[in-house]
Amino acid sequence: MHTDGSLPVLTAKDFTTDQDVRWCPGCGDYSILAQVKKVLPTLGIPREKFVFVSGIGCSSRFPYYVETYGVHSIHGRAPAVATGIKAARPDLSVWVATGDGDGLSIGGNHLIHAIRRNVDMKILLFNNRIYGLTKGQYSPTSELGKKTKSSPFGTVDLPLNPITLSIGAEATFIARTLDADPKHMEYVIRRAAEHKGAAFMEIYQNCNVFNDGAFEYATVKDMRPDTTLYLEHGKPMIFGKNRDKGIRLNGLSPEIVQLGNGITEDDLLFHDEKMEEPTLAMMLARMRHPEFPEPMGVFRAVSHPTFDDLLTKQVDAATAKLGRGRLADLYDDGETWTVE
Amino acid sequence: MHTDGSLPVLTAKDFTTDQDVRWCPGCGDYSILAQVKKVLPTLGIPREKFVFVSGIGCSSRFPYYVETYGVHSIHGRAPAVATGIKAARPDLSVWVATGDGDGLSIGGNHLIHAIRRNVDMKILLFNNRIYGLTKGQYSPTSELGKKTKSSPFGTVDLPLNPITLSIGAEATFIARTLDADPKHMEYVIRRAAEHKGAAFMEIYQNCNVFNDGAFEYATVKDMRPDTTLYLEHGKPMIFGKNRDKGIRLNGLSPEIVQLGNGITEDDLLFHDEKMEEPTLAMMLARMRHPEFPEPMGVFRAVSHPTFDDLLTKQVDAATAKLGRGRLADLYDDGETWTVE
Amino acid sequence: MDTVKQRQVQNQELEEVSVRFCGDSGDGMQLVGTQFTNASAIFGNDVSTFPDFPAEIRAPAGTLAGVSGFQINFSSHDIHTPGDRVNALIAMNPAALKTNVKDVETGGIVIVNEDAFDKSDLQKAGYAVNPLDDGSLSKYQLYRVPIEKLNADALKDIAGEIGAKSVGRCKNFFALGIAAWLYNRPLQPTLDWINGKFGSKPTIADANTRALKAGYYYGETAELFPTRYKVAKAKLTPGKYRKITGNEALALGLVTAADLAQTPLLYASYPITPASDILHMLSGYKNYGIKTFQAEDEIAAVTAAIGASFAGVIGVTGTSGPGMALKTEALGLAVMTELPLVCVDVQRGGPSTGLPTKTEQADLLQAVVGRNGECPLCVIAARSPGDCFDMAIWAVRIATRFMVPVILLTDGYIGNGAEPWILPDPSKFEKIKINHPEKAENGDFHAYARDEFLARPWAVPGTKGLEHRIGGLEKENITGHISYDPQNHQFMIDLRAQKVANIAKILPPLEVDGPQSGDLLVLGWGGTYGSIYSAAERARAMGYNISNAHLQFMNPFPSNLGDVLKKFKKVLIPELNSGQLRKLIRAEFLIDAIGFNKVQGKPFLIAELLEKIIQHSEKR
Amino acid sequence: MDTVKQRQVQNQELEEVSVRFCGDSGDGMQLVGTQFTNASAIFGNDVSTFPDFPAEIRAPAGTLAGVSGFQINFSSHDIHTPGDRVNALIAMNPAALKTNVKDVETGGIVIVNEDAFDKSDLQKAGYAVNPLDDGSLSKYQLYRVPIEKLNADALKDIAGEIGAKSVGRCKNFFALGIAAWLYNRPLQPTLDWINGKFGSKPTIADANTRALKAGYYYGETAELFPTRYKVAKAKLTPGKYRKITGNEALALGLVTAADLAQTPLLYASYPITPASDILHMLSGYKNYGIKTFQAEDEIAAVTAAIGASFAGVIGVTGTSGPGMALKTEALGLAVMTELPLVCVDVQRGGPSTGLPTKTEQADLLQAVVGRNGECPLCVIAARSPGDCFDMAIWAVRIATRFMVPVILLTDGYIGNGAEPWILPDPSKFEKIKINHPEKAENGDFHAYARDEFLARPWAVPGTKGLEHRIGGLEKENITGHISYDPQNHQFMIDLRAQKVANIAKILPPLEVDGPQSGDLLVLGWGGTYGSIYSAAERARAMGYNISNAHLQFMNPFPSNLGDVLKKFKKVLIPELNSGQLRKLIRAEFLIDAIGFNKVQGKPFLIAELLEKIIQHSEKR
Ligand SMILES: Cc1ncc(C[n+]2csc(CCOP(=O)(O)OP(=O)(O)O)c2C)c(N)n1
Ligand SMILES: Cc1ncc(C[n+]2csc(CCOP(=O)(O)OP(=O)(O)O)c2C)c(N)n1
Ligand code: SF4
Ligand code: SF4
Ligand SMILES: [Mg+2]
Ligand SMILES: [Mg+2]
Repeated sequence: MHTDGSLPVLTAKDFTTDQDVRWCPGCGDYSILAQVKKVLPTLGIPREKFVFVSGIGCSSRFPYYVETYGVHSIHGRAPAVATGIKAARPDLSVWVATGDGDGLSIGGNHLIHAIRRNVDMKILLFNNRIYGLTKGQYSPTSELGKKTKSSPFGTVDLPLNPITLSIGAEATFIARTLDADPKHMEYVIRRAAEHKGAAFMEIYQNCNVFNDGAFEYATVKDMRPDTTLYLEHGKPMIFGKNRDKGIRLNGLSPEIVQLGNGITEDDLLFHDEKMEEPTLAMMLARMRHPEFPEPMGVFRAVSHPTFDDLLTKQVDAATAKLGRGRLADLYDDGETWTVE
Repeated sequence: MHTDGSLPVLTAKDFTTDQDVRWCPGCGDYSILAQVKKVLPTLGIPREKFVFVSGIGCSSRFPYYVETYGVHSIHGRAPAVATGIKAARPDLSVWVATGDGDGLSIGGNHLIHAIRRNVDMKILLFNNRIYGLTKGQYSPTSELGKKTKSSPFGTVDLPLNPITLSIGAEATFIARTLDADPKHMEYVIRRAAEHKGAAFMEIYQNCNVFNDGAFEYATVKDMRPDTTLYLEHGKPMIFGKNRDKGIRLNGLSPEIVQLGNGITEDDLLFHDEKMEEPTLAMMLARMRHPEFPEPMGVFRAVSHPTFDDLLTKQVDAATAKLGRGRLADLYDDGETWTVE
Repeated sequence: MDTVKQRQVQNQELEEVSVRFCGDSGDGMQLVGTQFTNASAIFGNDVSTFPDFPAEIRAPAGTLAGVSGFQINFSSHDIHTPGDRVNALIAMNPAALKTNVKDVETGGIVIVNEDAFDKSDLQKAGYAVNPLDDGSLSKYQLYRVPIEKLNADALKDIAGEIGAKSVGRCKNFFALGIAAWLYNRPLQPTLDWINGKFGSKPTIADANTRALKAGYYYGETAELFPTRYKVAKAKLTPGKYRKITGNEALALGLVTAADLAQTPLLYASYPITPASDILHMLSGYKNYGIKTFQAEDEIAAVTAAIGASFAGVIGVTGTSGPGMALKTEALGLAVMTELPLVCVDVQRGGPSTGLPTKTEQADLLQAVVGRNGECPLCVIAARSPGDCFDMAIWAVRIATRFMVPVILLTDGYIGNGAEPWILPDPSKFEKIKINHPEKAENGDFHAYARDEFLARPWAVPGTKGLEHRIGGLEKENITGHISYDPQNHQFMIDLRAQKVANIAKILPPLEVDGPQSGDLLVLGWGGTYGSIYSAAERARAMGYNISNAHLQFMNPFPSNLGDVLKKFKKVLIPELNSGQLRKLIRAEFLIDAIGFNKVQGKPFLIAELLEKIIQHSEKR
Repeated sequence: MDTVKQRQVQNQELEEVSVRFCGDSGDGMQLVGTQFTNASAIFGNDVSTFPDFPAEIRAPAGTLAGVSGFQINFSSHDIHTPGDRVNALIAMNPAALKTNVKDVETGGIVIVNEDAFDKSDLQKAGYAVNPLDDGSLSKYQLYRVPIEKLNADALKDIAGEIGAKSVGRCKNFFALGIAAWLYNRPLQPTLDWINGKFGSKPTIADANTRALKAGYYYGETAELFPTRYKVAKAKLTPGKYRKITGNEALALGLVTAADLAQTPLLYASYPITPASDILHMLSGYKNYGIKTFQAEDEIAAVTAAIGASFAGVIGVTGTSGPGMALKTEALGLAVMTELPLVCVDVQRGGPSTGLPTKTEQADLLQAVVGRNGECPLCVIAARSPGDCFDMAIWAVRIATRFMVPVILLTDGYIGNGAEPWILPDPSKFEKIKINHPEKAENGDFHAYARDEFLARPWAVPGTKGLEHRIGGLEKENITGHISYDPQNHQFMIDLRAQKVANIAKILPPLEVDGPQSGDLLVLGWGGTYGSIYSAAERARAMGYNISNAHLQFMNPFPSNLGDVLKKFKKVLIPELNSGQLRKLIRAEFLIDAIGFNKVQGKPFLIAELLEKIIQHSEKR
């Protein structure tokens, strides 16, 4: 701290480690790293209070590249490690970096449990729809029929949708962004950082070696306005290069409408990330390319008690009520007798 | 088979094993067993073609009591064992019996993966909101703040909702029923049996020893009409002792309305289990006691390709295209050379 | 009690008695067993107990699978086991009789609840004819007591008020009353308990009190028993005592260790028999700086504990066999990251789900070598219920001093079994010194720097300037950076092994009971201590010049183990497995150790050990 | 090729040559290494190869972490390893030079791509000065070749068409051309490969062809090399050959086993280095009755395989270290349910995530004893790439014959390493007899009935009248019902152990190379066979009267192992771990076996083994 009590002003450089970054040239992971390093110094949290936790995968090398505390744990277990850290030390800002394999395949259970408990952690799910580190097998987000090293005839596994899954686990914060739009990613990461509770972010990430162009439709600048829908709280859902298309509710389903010809913005769905019911979020999550533009931004941001807060409160309440325990009392519990 | 080629007519008794049923007297599990044994003989499937798979828990003792093939596997892994069985032998009718701990805690990941792959199996999730076999710890479905053996000060874990979770995993068949309503349970089990794909059933089950009355609101006959909502495809959502209350859509949220005074059945939500979008199912899943009546019945029943079918087709297609493989060709692959 | 007129019965003094209550799981046998134990302990006997649950929650009433038992051994001298043979059995139904009577000594007392021997009950127990009538129990002193009827009679005044069901539920207290009379146990502790427990339901308290006293008076007045027994107070170390099970002691030990270390503790666990009670207990100690986390599975539990350790809190996880298997991979992470982690394994019958409620010692090799790669860690084992307290403190002490995971092995037998425990004086304990560095020496912080024992620094998040990253990939020594260098790998493999070996430097030497050298050493480990010690003592009392020693530190072994072994011609290793310590001893010391192995889900009997010892000894 | 004019260079005949190509991961070293190998094999040499990948997918270009290498040993006689020392190194950049040059023999050839030695590349590799200029390479024959420039020149005609990037990509073929010239390798196999591979992109095919030939001509015309080398054809068993890696052989072995058993096979796996290739291969064999299931994790993989086995299909799962750890609990289920299951472990450097792309033999004890409870199963280990084929068949044969899980251990070294493999004649294999009972003998089906080897019947769903239920709780013998009976538990513990012991009855005896008795036996297991065998042969050739034997069956051991060991005064056990087989041998046979242990993520060098052998032998 400075002598005036204020925090020192940090920059992205303060979060750069002395380790060589070992991702393939052109990998989308670089962009994510850059945006995280841009956001961290602005949060008013001392650098040593961050902890980054990951599992195993290309994405899970993340902690090595952020100059703060980090655990590169084992495959799939990052949310559980992070839960332990947060339960032990609620004062820390805990971040999880994981992949579509690490977080949704082997680690799917820890992910949904951290989410449903609303443990205050920020989860960056790097979705490249492939296993990068192990050189190109399909992942739970790979498209049905995809041909990969382990599916030469195409997969027979229907994919998981990370956003619907997190809604199913009743996540309090859900967002999606993409490596190709750094500004938006920065915004989303900041929003997640500011959220109290489990903040789940799906990040479309290009693996240019094993699954190049998986999100081409959304990343090519020219196509993006027509293939994505940028969500803004309280705003109508408009998209398209000329911002002339919108999403309207038809019964309980979304439909694309052309603005004009009597259809105005007021006819459109207005985004409401604070809606307690996740119905809208669910509807948005199911909007998939090419039928629909894919929503980007904050699907849902509601406020629920967090696991760590409740735990702290319980400890405090017990201590207030029972007093700080003394060992002698601990032993002298229940029936005792004395031998002279 | 009979000499006329028809299947022998089986009865529930044919599915009764010589094992003593070892659940506590009064346990809700008995009712589930009875209904399953009632449905099985009516499905036109030879008895020896069924396989029941379970994990560990009171509920997971189920296979011992059904006279067919069964695996009482290890804690949480039943859906994975069942996937292996179905992948190996698509001709078998595969059933999973699991509990809220077995299926949603340790086994949550296998459950969602079996569901998202749409492996053709029938999943009976006995939800008693407690760990029965290990004598009374809270489970992932226990209410926040619940006091149990492992939470003397009340839990700090927000619960999982099995139905929203299965929606998140994009299940093709989702239903809920309860031990106290055998007729309805029979109906739901039959519907699940007839579904092609992963059929997920949440069954409210009373553990009268460690969590007695967890679903009292729904099981006490008198209260049930007001606390539950029996779903019927294509029918308006009406409930109440006098069938005078209904569910109406208000924006994207459900609301309870009193019929009469200008509000007619036509104003109500009509149930549509075949809707491809799970929006309605999601809305129903989130309706919880005491704010709402809790829906019972089939939330969702849509048709997607199954993992096992796709796998079989792939094998058939490969064999049709490449011919049944011969070992000699297998070895003689790639570059070879001959030493004289 | 003092109102009871003393009838003229023979009063016989005994040194040691073993009583077993058994009945259906719903019959409240664990409860009356506990009450009988408390009364005996408070009276001043030494006691040792073992409850025996059915694996099923509640198997159908009256079936063999549903039988629940509770055995108490109480004596006027030091005892270490619940007793080999039962001197008096109280059986509440035919199934209980059938499964338990074979453990009663010839000529022993068998008290049965005659009312439960109707046709259907006999059938459920698989009796073709009534064993009370067919002479099959002739080698015992059989007492047929219509307990249900007598109990109902005693409570008939209040039956209207509390209902027949509640009346029936009191029959266990009636049985307890009989036993209390027979063995001259004081009723007061139980009466106090009843009042405490049912304070808010005075009629229920009244009912149980009546049943208890009625049973007691029945013993007095029914003239059924020719003899009444007394067991004098034991000469125990003076002090304040309580009864403690291994699981309780372990929980108290962990709380104590956290206090001694002035460091909070997180216990992350997933329920599993027979380890769940540790979680139950610790979850009530929120005001002692203890947090508990009931994880979604064992892998989440151990990795959360690892996370807690990284965060500077003592991370502890606990489980039993199948859960231990699931933690295998994560234990490797703890070894590689060199974090202090304690992992408790309350062993149960295996393999696989096995015999969940039965005891066994068959996880030793898994604990010592059962991980991928060369993955050494510390393994220690408690030898008695009370010892779980001490070993829990040892576990935390070693883990934090050496920055190493420690597996603490106990088992279902000592975890659920109870013995009297003298309340320790917390101020007498040696503190556990924790050193979280606060800044880097000369500017550069090295996460894998080494102290004299090869421990690395435990730097914790929140400390400015010590930011660092660790993980499961091979580490460069000192810097802690990832390293794929072949020489460094060899170096680290050897270093991790040496660090674990170094632990021996702070361990107490193995002590030998009996002659310090000679023909036969009986070497045990873990929960078999009570039986082996008792058998060895008896053998010596019988004139056999044999010795015994008991290992609590399994990896590394105490440094004098090799020397101790060399001093004996033969080494006999009794284990409740197929010979796991024996394998380790043979591999390490190349001695032809003899195994005595029993894998029946049950502890050793003193008698069978004694027989084996005699078989391998010469009388002097 | 035939158009090349022969220049007058010295032509030297060699017996055995080891060449290593190395460069950045993006430089295509694995590809040219493979091409060089194929050409050598097709020419008629015996070959052995080992690829060495970086752990990172693509570390930053030019860094040490990004170096990828491929070593080929080819010879005119039998060889079993890729060679200790490199005779010729082709290094495409400074980082590759730095990490590899230390393996080159003194006086060996070092060919460098001079164009890559600019300042920034040198810096990335951590060279302060250019090693090509500072004399540090003076003990080698250094050849500086401007490969990039020469390659670009050779392709300039088509550079406009294919672009500079594609031109640059061909430089590996230029390097291959040089090596081919130097060692008189035929170009035709590579030209054929290029045409096959790039058939649809003729300009790319053309570019690679030009680069290859240009490199070859460069060797011919540049007058750089004073000597050209020849390695005569080896005298190999006649037959049709292919090159095979251990992972390929294992996959083919499984397909073969399924065919021999006339039973489908399901391979359930979760990707992990270095085992993933088995999944990749098998997923392409759908038309051979092989199904594959890429599970959500290793636990799902093994339990799905168990499900498949229950359903009557051969259930196989495969993984490496950390994944193996995760399967621990489920292997116990397979033991208890007595189902045939094969679990492949391609061992890699540990502990924990360890060194994912490096080799090690440190999972042996985990495989043999690393489970909760007494949990015996069969463990076997392949000794060479080709042997993976045979051992895969053994695994299925044992699993189905004994109804027991079999762990098949291989390692990264033999899994990725390749050797020539003679195409076997499938009709010569002994069939695998599968017996799915179709009805109950005398009415009552008993799921845990026993045959002469103690195997239980493999009754499968769909069979009328054989409905039964199995699981992880202790089973009653014969009936298979749940049993908590103490005696039954002991009986079943012993039975399961005996059943595994019975496997020895069908195993071939351990064979000893060299004298059948004497002073020193070198005992190895698994993937170290090639090095140990070669070292032992050399020692014998040098007049040391030593013997060697190699275990493929680790649990149970071959029945004659004890007898073999007794015939030698000393037993030396070299292992790529800290002494795991040694521990088992010492425990079982109480002999003071000497360990030679290396845990560096690398195979043994023949030379270091030879040195150790000599150290422990007396010359005769
Ligand atoms: C227990 C275990 N199983 C398998 C692996 C191998 N493995 C490492 S990363 C990975 C998947 C990586 O995919 P993803 O999480 O999508 O990360 P990406 O590399 O694509 O960023 C796998 C299967 C492992 N390290 N540990
Ligand atoms: C690996 C493992 N961990 C823990 C256990 C202990 N265990 C058995 S059943 C169970 C939970 C049972 O709860 P649930 O699935 O809800 O079934 P119920 O008994 O309530 O029907 C637990 C924790 C075990 N058998 N195996
Ligand atoms: S393999 Fe793919 S995800 Fe991994 S670093 Fe390379 S480009 Fe990125
Ligand atoms: S403990 Fe509960 S769930 Fe288990 S059998 Fe008894 S009543 Fe049923
Ligand atoms: Mg990925
Ligand atoms: Mg439950």
